[in-house]
Amino acid sequence: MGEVRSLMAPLWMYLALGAFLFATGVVGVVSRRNPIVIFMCIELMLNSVNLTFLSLARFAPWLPVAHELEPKAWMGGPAAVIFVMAVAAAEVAVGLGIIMAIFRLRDEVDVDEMNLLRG
Amino acid sequence: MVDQPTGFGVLSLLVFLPLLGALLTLATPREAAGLHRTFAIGTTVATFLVSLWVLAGFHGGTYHFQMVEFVPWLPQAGIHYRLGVDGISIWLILLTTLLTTLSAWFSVYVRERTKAYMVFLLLLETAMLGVFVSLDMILFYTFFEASLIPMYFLISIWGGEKRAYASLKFFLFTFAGSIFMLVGMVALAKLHQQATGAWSFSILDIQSEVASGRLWAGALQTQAVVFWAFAVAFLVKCPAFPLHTWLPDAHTEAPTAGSIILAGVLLKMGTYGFLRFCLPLFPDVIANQVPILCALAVIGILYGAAVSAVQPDVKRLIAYSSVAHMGFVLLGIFSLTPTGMVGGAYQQLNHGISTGALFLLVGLIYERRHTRLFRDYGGLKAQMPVYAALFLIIMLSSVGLPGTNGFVGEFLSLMGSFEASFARRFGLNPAYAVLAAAGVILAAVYLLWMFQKMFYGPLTNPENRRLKDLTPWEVALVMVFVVFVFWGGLRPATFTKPMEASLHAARMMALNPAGQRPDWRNLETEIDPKGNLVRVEPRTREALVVPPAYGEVIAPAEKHYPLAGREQAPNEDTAKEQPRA
Amino acid sequence: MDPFALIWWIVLLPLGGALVQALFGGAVVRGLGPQNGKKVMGFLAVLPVALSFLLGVAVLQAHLEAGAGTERTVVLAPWIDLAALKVDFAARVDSLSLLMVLVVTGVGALIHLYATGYMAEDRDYTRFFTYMNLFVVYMLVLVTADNLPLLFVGWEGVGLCSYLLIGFWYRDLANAKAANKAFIVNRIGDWGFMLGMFLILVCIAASVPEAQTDGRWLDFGFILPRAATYLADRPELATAIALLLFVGACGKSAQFPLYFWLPDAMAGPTPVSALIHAATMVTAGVYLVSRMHIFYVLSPVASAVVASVGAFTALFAALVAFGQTDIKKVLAYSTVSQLGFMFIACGAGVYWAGMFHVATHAFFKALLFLGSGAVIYAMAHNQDLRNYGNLRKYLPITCWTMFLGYLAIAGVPPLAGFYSKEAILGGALASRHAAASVAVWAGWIGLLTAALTAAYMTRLTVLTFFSGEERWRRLQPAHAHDGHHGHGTEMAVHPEDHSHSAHAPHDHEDPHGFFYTDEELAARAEPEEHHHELEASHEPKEAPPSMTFPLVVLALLSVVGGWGLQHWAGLQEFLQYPGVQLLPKGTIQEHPHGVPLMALSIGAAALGILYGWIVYRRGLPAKEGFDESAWHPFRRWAGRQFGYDDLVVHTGVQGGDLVAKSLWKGFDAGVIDGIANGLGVLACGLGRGLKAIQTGFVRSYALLMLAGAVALLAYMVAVLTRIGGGN
Amino acid sequence: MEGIWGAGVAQLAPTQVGGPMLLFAVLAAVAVASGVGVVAFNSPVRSALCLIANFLSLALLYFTLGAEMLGIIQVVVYTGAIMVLFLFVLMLLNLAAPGALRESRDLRRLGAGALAAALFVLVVVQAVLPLQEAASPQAADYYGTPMALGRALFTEYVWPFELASVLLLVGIVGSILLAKRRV
Repeated sequence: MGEVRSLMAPLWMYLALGAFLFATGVVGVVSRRNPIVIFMCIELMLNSVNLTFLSLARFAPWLPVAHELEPKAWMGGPAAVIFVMAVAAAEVAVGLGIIMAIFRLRDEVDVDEMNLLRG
Repeated sequence: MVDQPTGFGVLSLLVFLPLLGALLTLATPREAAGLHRTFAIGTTVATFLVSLWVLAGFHGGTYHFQMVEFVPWLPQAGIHYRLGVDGISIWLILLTTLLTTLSAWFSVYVRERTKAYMVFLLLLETAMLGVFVSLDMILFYTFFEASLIPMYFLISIWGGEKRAYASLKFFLFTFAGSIFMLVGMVALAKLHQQATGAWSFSILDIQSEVASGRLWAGALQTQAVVFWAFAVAFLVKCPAFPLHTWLPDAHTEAPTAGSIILAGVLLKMGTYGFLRFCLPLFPDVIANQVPILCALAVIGILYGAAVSAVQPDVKRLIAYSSVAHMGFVLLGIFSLTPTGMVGGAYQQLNHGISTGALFLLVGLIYERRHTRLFRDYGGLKAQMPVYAALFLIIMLSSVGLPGTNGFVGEFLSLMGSFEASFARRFGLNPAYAVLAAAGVILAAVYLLWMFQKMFYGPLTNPENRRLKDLTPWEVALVMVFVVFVFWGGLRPATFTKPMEASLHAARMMALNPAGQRPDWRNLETEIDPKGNLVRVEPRTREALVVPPAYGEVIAPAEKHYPLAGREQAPNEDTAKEQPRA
Repeated sequence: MDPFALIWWIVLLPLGGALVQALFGGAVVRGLGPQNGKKVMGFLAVLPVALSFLLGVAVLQAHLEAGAGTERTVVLAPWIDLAALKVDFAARVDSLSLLMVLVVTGVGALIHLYATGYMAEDRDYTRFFTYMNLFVVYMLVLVTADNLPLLFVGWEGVGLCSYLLIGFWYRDLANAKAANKAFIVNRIGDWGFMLGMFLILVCIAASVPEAQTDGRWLDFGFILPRAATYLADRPELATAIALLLFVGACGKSAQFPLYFWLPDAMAGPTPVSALIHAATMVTAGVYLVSRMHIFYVLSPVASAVVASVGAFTALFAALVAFGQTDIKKVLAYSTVSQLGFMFIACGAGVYWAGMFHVATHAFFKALLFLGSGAVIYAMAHNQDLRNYGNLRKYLPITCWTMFLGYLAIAGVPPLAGFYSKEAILGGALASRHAAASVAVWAGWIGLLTAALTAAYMTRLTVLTFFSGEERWRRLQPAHAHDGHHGHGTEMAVHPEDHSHSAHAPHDHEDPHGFFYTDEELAARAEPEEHHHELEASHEPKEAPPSMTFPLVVLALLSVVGGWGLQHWAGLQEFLQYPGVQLLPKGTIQEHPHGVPLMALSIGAAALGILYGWIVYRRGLPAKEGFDESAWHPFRRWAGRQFGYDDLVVHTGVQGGDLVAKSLWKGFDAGVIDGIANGLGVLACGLGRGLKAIQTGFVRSYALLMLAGAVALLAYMVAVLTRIGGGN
Repeated sequence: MEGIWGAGVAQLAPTQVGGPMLLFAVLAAVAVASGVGVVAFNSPVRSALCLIANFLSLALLYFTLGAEMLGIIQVVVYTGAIMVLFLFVLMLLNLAAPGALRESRDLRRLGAGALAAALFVLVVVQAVLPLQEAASPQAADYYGTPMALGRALFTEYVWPFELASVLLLVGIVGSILLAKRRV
């Protein structure tokens, strides 16, 4: 493998960080009752995924495209990040809109009260 | 081989004419009850005429399907629009159109929601006819299930007090049964694909693969399973003994026309299915299943008779008697003797006529008194002599009195099962036949009891003292049945002749080894009047109606089974025929 | 034209008569008024039967010219026509069938004539004659049929007519019940008959080489010649066939296990009892056994069974007859007993004697029934012996004709009964048939029964016509009960019924015209039918000539019939010829006309008559009076058929009812529907369980999702490590 | 497996301790702390603020990965737009008051924690550790530049890109509809 550049921590640390942030976000989604906070945690998870994408694109472009022996770059990573951000933006917009609508209908936004799906 | 598409023909007309009538009826205004009746009766009569046309064009001398229509539909799945008629289905078609016509005629008594009623009646007719003419399993299954829906509504809207329960039970029982059938059909198509490389749901293709022994060559161990997948569906429909309990409720709660058609036609779908699928397609396992099915039939005969003898409700009594009668049908079919199979197939028609007529008669009195309980009747003979006389005739045909149609069918099926069981074929033993014959006694018991309860004794219930006798057109309605009762009893050949070739073929398909089985696709084999499977010159389907020159015998007809233990005939003395004048 | 083709006209004429009665009878009677209308229809009812009789004589002529040994098949039309089985509407013309045809049509015509008078007041006159003509049709089909299925048509057809006629006065439920009993018990016999037929088929059909047959497996012409060949190696099959057929015969001819429908059958009008339950239908069993005798010849066991059953029934019924007070019941039991005689003959192998007795019995038993009918008619439909007495003063013709019939049945020479009974006993005692020992015993029992017969018939005759005192004179209205079954007095509309029907629910709207309006109802209301009970002041009157004429003719036949048939017509030779083989070769015997048998049978008759005369000449003994408690216990027991009837019927009806009800309520509704509904409940429970999981809490879902993800991942890890374990 | 997981399991690659590691350590620490804060703080506003910190640290990490363009976008989109939206809604709904929603300390949180931990461990063990020796960047340096990104988006990933735009459009319309007074 090539010589070690500067400003670089090894890949596994980035990945570990991403994994941790993801797990944290999961905990939040499951355990919080405030929908807005839940949204935040989802954003957290999305960002951790972004981090993973980027770090893989940077360190191991051969991972997703194993068939290419000497790949220049794997642009899928950055592209995916872009898309994730777009999705996140749209999601937040709509989600928060929903929350406001619900709040208007019933003056509280406890997800545990929103159980219309109860069978 | 690949078939040439033939456009739509008379059978399509037959099947879809009632549908057309239903659509026309839908187009009429809601409150024009008279108009609905006119449309419905007109349509059914027209359909009946078309069916007579079919009968006129039908030739009894061949076991092959006639008037075959083939229109490609889903070639990649091997599902096509394929209709045809043979000796097994021809009379059931006539029975369907006749009974529907009479039910529609009777239905002038329906007051509320006539439009929907008539529409359902016509849809039902389309479905029933479709079942009897379709040669493609998917088509068959579609019609088979489609027949449930109109009947479900007929029962659940125009039925008696417990109609909701009855209709649901009817639907669930039959539907649950036919699910297995669908699985079996897919399995058959898959096997066809394994054998030939092409999927096909056409029973012609599948049967010809079975006849040549290729279909099951690789899958012998699954044959019994697939057989039962079909058998269960048909046993429920028949209905055979443990699966019969939907019938009394459905019959009792259904409106009169519903009961007539239910008893007359829907039950026949079960036995028809046995003849059309179970016999021809499962030659290697059928012999082992015969004892089970015959046992169910015998139990059904005795059980139905015993239970119907204690019913307080005349329609329930008749319903349970249907269980017994259909037991005779099953018994005859699965005796797998020429006489027995003709008897069973013929008993189908007789049951349709006699039980249909019984329900009609009960319906006539129910329209007047709105009760079905014996305790509300009694002594009607003096009040309504004509009604009593007609009821007596129909009841006797149901008892199976010689000279009426009921006798011939019962007699032949019993004879067949007796032969099979005394020859110890298929592991049967004489007990089957002896017990089944005892059912004839019980039939007399409950039917005579019914007649006594309704017509004999003093006229105790003052309500009945106002009853007038039947109106002329009602008498005419019943007379139609009476005519068939005597016609079928005195000239059964009219009805048995066209069936015989197909039944011989079905029997050989079930019993003969591969290579000696008749093949629905191979037009170079034929059943000759003696019942042998013979080779004939190649010909087209259109040429089937002309009897061919019969060539060498491929498989001889096994007319009677030798008695167990004397397969070789004892030395024959020179006893000669008596001179016949 | 071929004279033998007439045989079908013999059958079809009464059929036409029946149709005429059924279709136009009502209209004619309404059109011409009850009196003339009934006259016309009565004539039209007698005519076809009489014509059939004449045609029968014509066919007999042709038959004798062709030689008594010949037999012919006259095919009318094909019936069942399959590749595997062909059955024709084919009539068989031979001595046996012709004998039966003549008996049926001859006696039948007389009884029809009698009935025109007897039923004159009945409102269902034409319905009665419809059934009667129909019965003659079926009976003729039975005796002329050339194959078993066609014979079975007649066999069940006569059963049907018997059912209809027993229940003729259906407004009394007792009659309807008796009718059902008759039909159902007969069906038990038919069950045996059918099985026997099938057994014959399977024994022969499959073994016969294809070349020899045209598929008519069940024709007599096919079966009878081959039976010996094909059953030689399997005697047990011959026994089985013979016994199954005999079950049928027992049902139809009221032999012991199945006899008990016949006494109840007396509920029918008296002409019916005479025609169906004495002269013709009940002898069908004997005819069947004679027709199929080859199987009994092949099976000594079966013959022994037939003989012993016949003997037992004869004795049993004769004893029961002593306990009867209803005149028709006495005659009914004597019929059962006489049928037993005929079966003794069949079992002993003297089939011709059986048929001989069929003929003579038809004469004198029809006579006795018709006579009793005349008595009942004269006594205001009171049937109790104990109310009669000294009727010879009022009913001379009836009395003396019936007296001749009584002598005939008692076996007094030279009347009919003597010859036939002696032929039977002689044949039995001298039997060299395979089942000889049994037959001989049967013969001795028969002799004893002959004495008993003479005794109870003397009782009947003396108590009815002689024994000075006119017992109905001391009749309290209390005693005016019994046998007569009201001609629909129940139908009369009583005022309270009007009050009922006045506010019947359907008065308001009746769109289809289902119901009578009040005025129509009032118009329908018939007055109480005039019919008076027997009371002390009753003056019996002789019956009209239409009833007495048949009595005279039958009396004549009862006197000369026996001698005529045996010596003038040579019945034995007439019936013994190779074709039908009423006696198979080798076992033909002369029954000993030696003195001892003659003496014995005459002695038996004399003994019986003497006993009866001594006991009853002074009128009704106190210990047989109206209070049955004073009776001798044995007589009371005999009167109740030694409890047999009650036992069978009770167990049959109650037991069957119990079983069926338990099957229905228990099994059908309980088990099967239980399972079905149980499945439904199960599904609902499952759904409810799953419903509990659907909390609707988003976060719970999220948690579950997370758990799933982790589990999936863990699984992947496990798999991957397993796969990657290599490196 | 080789193909997917590259060099497979190997011993720790030598990495020199120094500036780069320190920088990463700091950013990572901030990210972790703020992430935990998002979940842990009871008041939504605090969570939001923690989230902002988290986003910023992630943006900087992107820089260290040489993806400057994305780092900037991260700052603009998330920290600039999305978080503003969050705070705006929070103020609008006035949920900032502490204890507006008492968090229930139920088993669910325990389960969540356990499961999340399991998830973390699994991922790390299975996916991260095998990649330990991949310490040096393989991709070309230009991969994070706007040019490369733009080319990728408008050539190779044009359909997803268009879809994303449609998605955003839908999102706009949807949010407007939802936010309107009369739905």
